[in-house]
Amino acid sequence: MTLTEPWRVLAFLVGIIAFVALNAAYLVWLERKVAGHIQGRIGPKEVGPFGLLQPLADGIKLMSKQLLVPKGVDPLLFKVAPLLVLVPAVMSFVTIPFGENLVARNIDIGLLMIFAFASVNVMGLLLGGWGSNNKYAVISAARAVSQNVAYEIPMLITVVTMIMLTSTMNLNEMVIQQGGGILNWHFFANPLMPFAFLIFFVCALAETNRAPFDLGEAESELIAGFHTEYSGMGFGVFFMGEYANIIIGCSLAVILFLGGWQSPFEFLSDQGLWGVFWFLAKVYFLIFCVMWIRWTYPRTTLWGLLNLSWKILIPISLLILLLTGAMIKVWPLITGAS
Amino acid sequence: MNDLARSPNQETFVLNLGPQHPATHGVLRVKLTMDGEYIVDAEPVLGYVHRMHEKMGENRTWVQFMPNTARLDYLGALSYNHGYVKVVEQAMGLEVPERAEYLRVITVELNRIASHLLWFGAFVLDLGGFTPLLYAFDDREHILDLLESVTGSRLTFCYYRFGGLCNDVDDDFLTGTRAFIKRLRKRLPDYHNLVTKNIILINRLKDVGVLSAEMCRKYGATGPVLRGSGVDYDVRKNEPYSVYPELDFEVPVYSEGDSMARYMVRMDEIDQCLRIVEQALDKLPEGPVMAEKVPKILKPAAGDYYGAVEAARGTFGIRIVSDGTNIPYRMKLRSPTFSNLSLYGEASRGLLLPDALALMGSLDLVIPEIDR
Amino acid sequence: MSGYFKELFGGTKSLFVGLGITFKYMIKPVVTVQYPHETLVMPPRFRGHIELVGDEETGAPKCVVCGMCQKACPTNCITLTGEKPEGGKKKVLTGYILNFTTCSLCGLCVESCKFDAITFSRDYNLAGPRKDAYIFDLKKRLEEKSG
Amino acid sequence: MLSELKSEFASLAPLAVIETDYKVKGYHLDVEVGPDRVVDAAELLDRLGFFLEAITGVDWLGKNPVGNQPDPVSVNEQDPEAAEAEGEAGSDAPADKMEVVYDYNRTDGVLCRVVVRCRLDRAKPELPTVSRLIPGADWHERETHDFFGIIFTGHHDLSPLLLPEDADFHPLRKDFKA
Repeated sequence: MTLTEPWRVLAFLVGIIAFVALNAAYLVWLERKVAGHIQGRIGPKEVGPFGLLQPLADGIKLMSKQLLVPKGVDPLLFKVAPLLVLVPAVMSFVTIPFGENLVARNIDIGLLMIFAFASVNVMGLLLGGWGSNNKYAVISAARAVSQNVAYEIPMLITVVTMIMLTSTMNLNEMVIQQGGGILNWHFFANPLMPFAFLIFFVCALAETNRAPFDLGEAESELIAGFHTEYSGMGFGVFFMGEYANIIIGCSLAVILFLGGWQSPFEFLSDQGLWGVFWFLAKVYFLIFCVMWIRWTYPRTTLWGLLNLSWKILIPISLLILLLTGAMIKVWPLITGAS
Repeated sequence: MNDLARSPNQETFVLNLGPQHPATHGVLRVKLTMDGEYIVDAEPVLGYVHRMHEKMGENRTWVQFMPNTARLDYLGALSYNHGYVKVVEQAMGLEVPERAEYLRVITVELNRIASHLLWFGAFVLDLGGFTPLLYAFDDREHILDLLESVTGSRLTFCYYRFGGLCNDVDDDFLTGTRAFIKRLRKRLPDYHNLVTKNIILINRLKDVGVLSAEMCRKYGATGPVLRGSGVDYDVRKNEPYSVYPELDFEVPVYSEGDSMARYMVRMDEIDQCLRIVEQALDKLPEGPVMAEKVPKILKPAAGDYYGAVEAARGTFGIRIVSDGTNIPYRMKLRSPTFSNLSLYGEASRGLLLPDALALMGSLDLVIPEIDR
Repeated sequence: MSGYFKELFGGTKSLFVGLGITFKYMIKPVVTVQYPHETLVMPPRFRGHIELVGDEETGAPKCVVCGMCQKACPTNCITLTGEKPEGGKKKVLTGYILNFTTCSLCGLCVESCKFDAITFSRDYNLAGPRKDAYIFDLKKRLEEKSG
Repeated sequence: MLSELKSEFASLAPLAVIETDYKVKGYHLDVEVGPDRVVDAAELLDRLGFFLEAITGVDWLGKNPVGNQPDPVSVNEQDPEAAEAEGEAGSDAPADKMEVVYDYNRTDGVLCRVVVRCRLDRAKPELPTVSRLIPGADWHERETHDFFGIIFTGHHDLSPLLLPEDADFHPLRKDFKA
């Protein structure tokens, strides 16, 4: 930790990109294993022990494939779109604290920055779908946008609640506030927080286009949605972007509610690499839940999705915001008065 | 919703659903005229796997046509075998030994369960749920193993003969079937908890794709589609054949007419099929499985004959015209999904794309049977 | 309003029940057969392609060239030839060709045979690069098997 | 049901109304009408709550149509010789016919299957469509047109349904050879 600033940034950037790429590859492997076992199968097993080299084989296959640019597409949009999905996701990792001191840029508005980048993501889907010159892709792009717009609202309301609770937007600061064992996590800060967590988690699922909200790529309706026309690494980059977004979503949930890199019990260390271990353990648990959910539920429709957002998530998240605000402001008054 | 679909200055586009599309379960093409995601008009285009079985029937003997009947609906082949032997036996006045009839019922009902299980999985797959398909396949695999052990084949069975069956079953089959009944009864609650009661699924199917009983009648829809619209019609009850009158079972009927009703009809039918198989196993008499006086060369008397059976997807009717020779003069195969699909154009008008696909899934299409 | 909450709680509960079921199946042992490493044995009645049956002692085909199987076949995929050896009374099989590309595996040929001279093979691993790999010379196959 | 139907059909001037043995034939009533009465028959049966199960054709090239006789009891069903002889009284050279068969059935628990048939001149097989009255007949008529070349006048679209789009042949005609 004695590197000078430019080297530090470079090290982090290389680290983050490696982390994203490796995770995207191995989360696919994990997903296939989870799906396999849920369905009474084994999943990948032929390439390497337990199929562990499968992502490598897949990667080589995707990279060696021709990048087809179909007739009639807008070449610029078509090529830029996958990057527009992946780059913001990678950028968001800049402010994520993996450990007490392990954060690329510990900036005060980290949370705001992540949401700013997250909203660029949907542009990638829109441009990819629009640029593909494919009716299925256009429908999918329209769906993805309306879905993202609908779900930013309850998600942001929940996040505002958390900001009120912690009075900071610095992610590391938030984690530090949750030190001292599992009961100090914001998940248990007040009786409303589990619901807030649930809302945040559902919104994260919807934001990242994961089942049961995978309307954008609904394979039984729209073939593959916005990436119908993509081949080779064009598809691969979309895929990496999707998994990077899942990691971001789960990381945020962990940081906001589940104590980030803090260990669950005080007698367990969270210094140095232990902090990274606790953080990743929680993140991977949530990612497992995301996969578990995907392989359990059928897909919703756009109507169902909007109904859920406007009729259930937004009113309840507003209620939580109000009640939390009241608790923060009114409770000290009462207790202070008595 | 319908008003939206019919806004006056609508800008429509044509979406080609199929012939290769994950939701059409085979090579069916639907030409959709869409306004946004609303369907303005849907026109199914058939014939991609048309093989002209009816002409084949005019070129081979009565016996030789048997394998063809298994290739119409490859998921419920035994019902089609049954329909064919039934109408020819009726024309010839052949008496079938009781044991053979009971075994026919047992195997047909097992086949029906297999078909419904596959439909269940594929339908939930249409709705985006992947896992139930694999669970259903697991159970279906047991049925196919059982049927394979008696018929020698997994899909294109060709097990029945005019006047009986080609083989008797062994004890392994009987005990295996009983074990399977037990197994499936244990697993059905899991299916219901995982899928039927799931709020996402309920929201997707309730009040979606409502078919009225009158519409079903006008289009000649039969089977679970008709029973999901509140009409209590099942060939096994209305036109009793084989040994069905001796077995106690109910015909599930739901009156809502939506996709959920059709789903429930089929799920309840699995239950009823299990009941039928169980009773038939209990009552299974000893004896021969082949009638004694079956002529070597069949020559039904000249005339036309009609026979219908309840296949997994509805009424399978078969009209044979004999000119008194050993080769059929005309063979008309009336497949249930042909009629069931014909209402799709009208029924899907004004629906959203995902709802229209849910409706299509709930019709339980098997393309080779539509195209014949 | 009460309906709203009822649906909310009922729906949420149904979602968690669903998760419970998939979890239950996840920790159960897998049910699949790892195909190229493990294979299944077909039941005795399995209808594969047909195979000539040799005489137990001599190994010569039991077939008497009556042609019933050829006649029974709906798709004319069996061609058999035979000739009477000089001085012999019975016909002897000289060629039995099965065109498996048109065979529908109905089993009518085996049923029509009164001499048990043909049977089903239990071989299901059939894959080949060319169409003519499926024009089986059954007599040759039998000779290869017995000799 | 049957007697009621018979009296109703009498008003349509049918060529024949024959009660058949359900156990053997699989249907109860066999009605033959002229091409001009097909729609009336459909309308009558539709009004009485029947549904159309199928439409098909039979090509009687060089053959006398095999049909039911008014009194089925007197016919020896088991004897093909006798059945063949009963085609038409004087066995001259048969007039080539094309037959269209409509199968009607009920779903309300009353077991009654009615067959309506219409024999047409094979050289000019034309009859009016019933698809305006019974939308389900649409595809059945298209299929029959595909296979037999029978023209249903007034049908909105007789383009091939099961055959390829450019098919100009009718495979179920007896003179069609693949």
